[in-house]
Amino acid sequence: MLTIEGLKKGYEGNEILKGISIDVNKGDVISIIGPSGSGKTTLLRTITTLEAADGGHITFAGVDKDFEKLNGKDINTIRRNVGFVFQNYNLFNNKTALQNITEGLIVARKVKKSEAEKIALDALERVGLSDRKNHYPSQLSGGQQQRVGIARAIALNPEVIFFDEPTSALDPELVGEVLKVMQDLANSGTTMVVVTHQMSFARDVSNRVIFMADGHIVEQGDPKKIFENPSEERTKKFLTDILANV
Amino acid sequence: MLTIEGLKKGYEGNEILKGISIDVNKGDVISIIGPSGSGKTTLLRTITTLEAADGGHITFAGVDKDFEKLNGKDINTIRRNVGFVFQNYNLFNNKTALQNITEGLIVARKVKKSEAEKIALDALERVGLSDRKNHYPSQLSGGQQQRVGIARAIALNPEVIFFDEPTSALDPELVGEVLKVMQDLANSGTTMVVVTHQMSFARDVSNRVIFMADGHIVEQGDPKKIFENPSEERTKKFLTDILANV
Amino acid sequence: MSLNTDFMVKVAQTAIQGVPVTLQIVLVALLISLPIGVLFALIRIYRIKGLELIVKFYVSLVRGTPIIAQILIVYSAFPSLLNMMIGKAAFSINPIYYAYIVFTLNSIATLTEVFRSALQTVDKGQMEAGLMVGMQPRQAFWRIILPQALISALPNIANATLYLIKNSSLAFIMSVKDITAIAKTEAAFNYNFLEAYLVVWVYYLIICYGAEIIFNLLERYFSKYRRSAKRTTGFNWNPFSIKQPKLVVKTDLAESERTNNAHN
Amino acid sequence: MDNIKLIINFLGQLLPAINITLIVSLSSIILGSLLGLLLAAAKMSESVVLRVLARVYVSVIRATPSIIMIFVVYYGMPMLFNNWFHTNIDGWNRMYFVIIALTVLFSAPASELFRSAHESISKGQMEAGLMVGMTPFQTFYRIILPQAFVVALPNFANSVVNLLKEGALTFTIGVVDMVAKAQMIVANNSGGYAWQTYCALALIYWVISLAVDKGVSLVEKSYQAKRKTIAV
Amino acid sequence: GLGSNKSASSNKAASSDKPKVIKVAYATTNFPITYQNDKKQGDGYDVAIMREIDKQLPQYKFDYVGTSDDDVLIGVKSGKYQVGVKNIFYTADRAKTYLFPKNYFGVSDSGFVVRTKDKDKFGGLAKLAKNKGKLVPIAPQNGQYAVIADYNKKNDPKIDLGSADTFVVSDALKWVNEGRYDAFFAIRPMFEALVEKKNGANADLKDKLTYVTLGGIKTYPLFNKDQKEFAAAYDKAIKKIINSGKASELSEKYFGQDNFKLLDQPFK
Ligand SMILES: Nc1ncnc2c1ncn2[C@@H]1O[C@H](COP(=O)(O)OP(=O)(O)OP(=O)(O)O)[C@@H](O)[C@H]1O
Ligand SMILES: Nc1ncnc2c1ncn2[C@@H]1O[C@H](COP(=O)(O)OP(=O)(O)OP(=O)(O)O)[C@@H](O)[C@H]1O
Ligand SMILES: [Mg+2]
Ligand SMILES: [Mg+2]
Repeated sequence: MLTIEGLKKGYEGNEILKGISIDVNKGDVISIIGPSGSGKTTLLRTITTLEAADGGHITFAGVDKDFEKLNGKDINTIRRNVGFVFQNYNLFNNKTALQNITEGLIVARKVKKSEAEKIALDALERVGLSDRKNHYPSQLSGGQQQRVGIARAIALNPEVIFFDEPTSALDPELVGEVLKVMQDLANSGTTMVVVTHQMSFARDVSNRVIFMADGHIVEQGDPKKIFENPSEERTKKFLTDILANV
Repeated sequence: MLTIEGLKKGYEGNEILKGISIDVNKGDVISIIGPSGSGKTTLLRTITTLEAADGGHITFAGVDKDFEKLNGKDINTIRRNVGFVFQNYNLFNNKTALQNITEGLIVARKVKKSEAEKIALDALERVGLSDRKNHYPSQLSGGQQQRVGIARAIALNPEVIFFDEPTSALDPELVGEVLKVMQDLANSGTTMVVVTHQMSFARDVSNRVIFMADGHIVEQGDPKKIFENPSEERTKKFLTDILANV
Repeated sequence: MSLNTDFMVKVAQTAIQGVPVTLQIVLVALLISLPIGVLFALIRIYRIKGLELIVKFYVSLVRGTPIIAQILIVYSAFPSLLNMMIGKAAFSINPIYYAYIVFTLNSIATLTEVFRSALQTVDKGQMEAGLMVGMQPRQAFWRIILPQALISALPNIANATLYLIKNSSLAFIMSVKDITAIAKTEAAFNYNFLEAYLVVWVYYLIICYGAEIIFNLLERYFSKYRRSAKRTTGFNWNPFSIKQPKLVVKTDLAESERTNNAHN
Repeated sequence: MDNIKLIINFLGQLLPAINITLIVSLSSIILGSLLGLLLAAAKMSESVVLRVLARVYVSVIRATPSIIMIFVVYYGMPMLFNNWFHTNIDGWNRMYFVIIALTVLFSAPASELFRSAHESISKGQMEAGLMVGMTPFQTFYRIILPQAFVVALPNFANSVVNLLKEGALTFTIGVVDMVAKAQMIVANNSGGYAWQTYCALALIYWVISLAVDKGVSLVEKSYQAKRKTIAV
Repeated sequence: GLGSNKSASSNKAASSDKPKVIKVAYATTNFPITYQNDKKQGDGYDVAIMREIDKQLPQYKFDYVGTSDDDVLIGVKSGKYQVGVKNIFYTADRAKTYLFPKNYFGVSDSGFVVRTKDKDKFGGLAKLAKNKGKLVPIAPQNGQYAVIADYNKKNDPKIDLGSADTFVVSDALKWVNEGRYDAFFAIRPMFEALVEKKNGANADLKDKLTYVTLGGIKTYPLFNKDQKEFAAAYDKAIKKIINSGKASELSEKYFGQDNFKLLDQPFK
């Protein structure tokens, strides 16, 4: 359904992604784990065309092209079929929590306003924020903003949703709730690619784990296998460190 | 050393902090835990005078006054004796990683430039970012920014450091490293107040845990006691949820 | 109708003496009004009691009234008043000082608004971070806030400066001989105003372009911390582009994190 | 006392000319802003040609004194129309020439102030819009513009007030707005009562500028909750 | 050439029955020579004379356009207007750029406003030059500027001639009274309207200031270079008007005296 081959991306001569290939099938829930600065955010951003790739090929939603050759129409197609939860939330500053969600529905998906509001309220309900629906982002706590960001993406119900550390600002109690929402999504067949530091999610919810380090995919596969029997040294070290810090 | 009594704070009639009292002794490492939106950030911000309190009393660094009566000099005194790690980093956008740290040392502490740079490099080293010292915040990943923020606060070596979710953007591997840094600080007698979702830190490093919910301190005390034998229903529920999501 | 080119050469030669005059007026006005503009902007932003009203009043009055009316007061009435106090010496003041006063007063009003808007583009968290590393608000302002505000202020300061360069020709009412004045005087003998204005235009083009370059360099300097390639997807104007647009945002996460992490 | 009577009298003579001032200013502000928006867009576009064209245009126009601009339009345009389209526009109402000249003059600084306002908005806002499926234009219009608008407002007010005062330009080709009217009143009084006349003129402009300021404050106030500025 | 208007400037159509339209540009701020009256029509001595000429020339029809000094000059030069009036004096330099007719159509009573007590010291070009008096700066577009410049070319000592853009006349009167300047180059009707009239704007200066006539200066309408035929027609017409006494009559009407008589006296 979504296939990336040989994706490359650098900043000012500094190569961040050194040829990444990923295959995402319908219904997949893929966790991407890896140390800070390893290029996880950059990967999501280049796939969703927010960042121009230096090389690589994408097959998705009818587009089957090298990244450099994508034209405006392709890019539109790709963007219309993905959802994105930003690491730093990126809520619309001039819209309330509710409007942040309805905006995309009404403008991009042409949903009727009343309908959109129902969907949005439902999404807010799911992340436990119905009572903040009329707050502006500047009036929300970090965790509240993050949850609005999640609600905004899932309300659109796109082909694939990319999550960039969707629970980083949440307390463990909420992490549980949000993960439950994501599990529901997974169960209902939504395809998801999730950058996460939450090992419980990687292990229990996702059906594939990708471990990235230094711009490469070091190892990927079944969560059980990765967590219990990693084949690479680098992965082992990463996991050992994690266990020490739960 | 730092005593807060009956601290109150609201936004537009919405009461967020409903009378908080805290006692911090020299060398204390206090963890504040609690659900999202419960007022943890607001608490740190009012104590450090970034936000004006609606009521309450503070005793710290020679200042012994009601919050409303603090004058410019008192506020200065308080600010000069605290460090702050922001939930959203708040790095100086127009300064490199290194300059972000030297800035306070040179300007506020009147440290010589060469000296300041040595201290800053040392702090960057501790959070594993020596190689990014000349990057601007806009060129750093989320986790890298967060670590610069931590380095900036500890380089100042203040009386008390307030941390607002200092490891939220870090992968578990790094969490371990950063927590080690904080443990070192604790061992060397630095007083710390840490809002955290990292239960391992609360349990293993801190000598007191404060559980906040709905603008109140629900329970506080020895970590062992709180985690193993909480007396309040609310705390119990919070901890149960956590355990389900590690 | 043909242009009298000999005359244009002659005007070009004499009008060049007006260049330093124009530059002087512009520089003096800018140098004085920039710091005052910042100060006034701060007074408005922080709503300092009493002063805020005065600044508001000042800005609306000076910005709102025609310069010619201000010249009337400064150049005509003020010296008469001075005459009563210090006697005839009041009349031997070089009129360029009156020009300095008029244009400085005007620039202050404009720049107050420029800085007020620019300073508000900087996130509050930047100031708070400064305070929390122990800086005085004043220090945090100069070292952290202002450099960031300048990015959005500079294009508007450039606007104001170019406006000032052109409008400084009004100083001729006060008998100050800037570029325009000299050219007009030359043209008076033979009524070749068209040629004179064309020459003046060339001078203004050169001066303004010079100013623009300086402001562009400054803007680039102060925005160096932002991402180098920051072409946005906002306007790719497909139909107009000569090359196939790379419809890709070259911005990065961190650039956006910068302002968006406004909270707590 | 006499003075006040005179000022009131002059107010009465000047006010009818406010029509011209307002018609001319409002049309050129609206047209100039639209042109300015296009220019700002061109400046930030991917196309090198557009960028260079916009830069040159803005540089030249910003450097052109208003009196020269009006002459270029008033004398140059009919010539162009004559040579290119073989139409004679000499007979146009002179107000049209004024509006065209002012529109061009206004568009250049406007494009710069729009650009700076636009760039002060975090890029993440655009990205978020794209990622919920809006087109760049929709995101610009619904998300960026409202935020940039507030940033641009004080500078926009500066430009607007400057434009309102461009009476010298109108008068140069004999269109009688308030400034021109004031000059003519003074002239017809053999140069007497200049004080009182200009006082009346300044009063009218001051009121207009106060109204502009009020508008700006209202918008800013309504926006205060949505942003976290260094303001307290 | 730039904006040249073929239909109006071609030289032959004079015989046809349809009168040729001539655009007459007049400056609107030269009361009482050229200005706009309450009915928003062109008025003043120069305009009135042009109306008389229009009557004499059935083959032309005059269309009056009120505008600024600058535009009169540039418009006539470019051919947008065929003729312009704004109290214009003749200089050789100007005759290179514009077409001056042979015959003048008016006389301007020019003089100095000086302090009454200093009348003998500054009341004349030579006196002012000799006593190093300070003259209020003159707008270079104004014909008076050329008069002084001309004097300076031919005489010694010279007058200190400063220039400044058009300024407010009543302030200049005050300046002379206060001693900021010693003389102000002006025309009689202005002085009469402001100082000598009972409720003039500067009536308070009545005893303190005096107007000293320097003499009369011939004034001309300014033609576009291509308007030779029209200028010739004008020359014939204006002779008739002056000889018939109509011009003197208009001078009385607008200036309160017959300025043509001044031409008999020498210029002081
Ligand atoms: N504009 C830029 N210029 C130079 N280097 C950059 C730029 N943007 C990102 N980088 C670098 O690219 C690397 C990858 O960044 P990225 O944000 O993808 O990391 P990440 O895996 O998401 O990390 P984290 O978990 O901390 O968010 C980092 O080392 C960062 O410093
Ligand atoms: N400016 C404001 N106006 C109105 N309400 C606000 C404002 N700032 C914060 N709040 C509200 O105050 C409450 C406490 O916010 P705070 O940021 O202190 O929470 P927190 O405990 O730090 O949460 P988190 O763990 O999500 O960061 C939240 O419910 C938030 O919506
Ligand atoms: Mg990241
Ligand atoms: Mg918080």
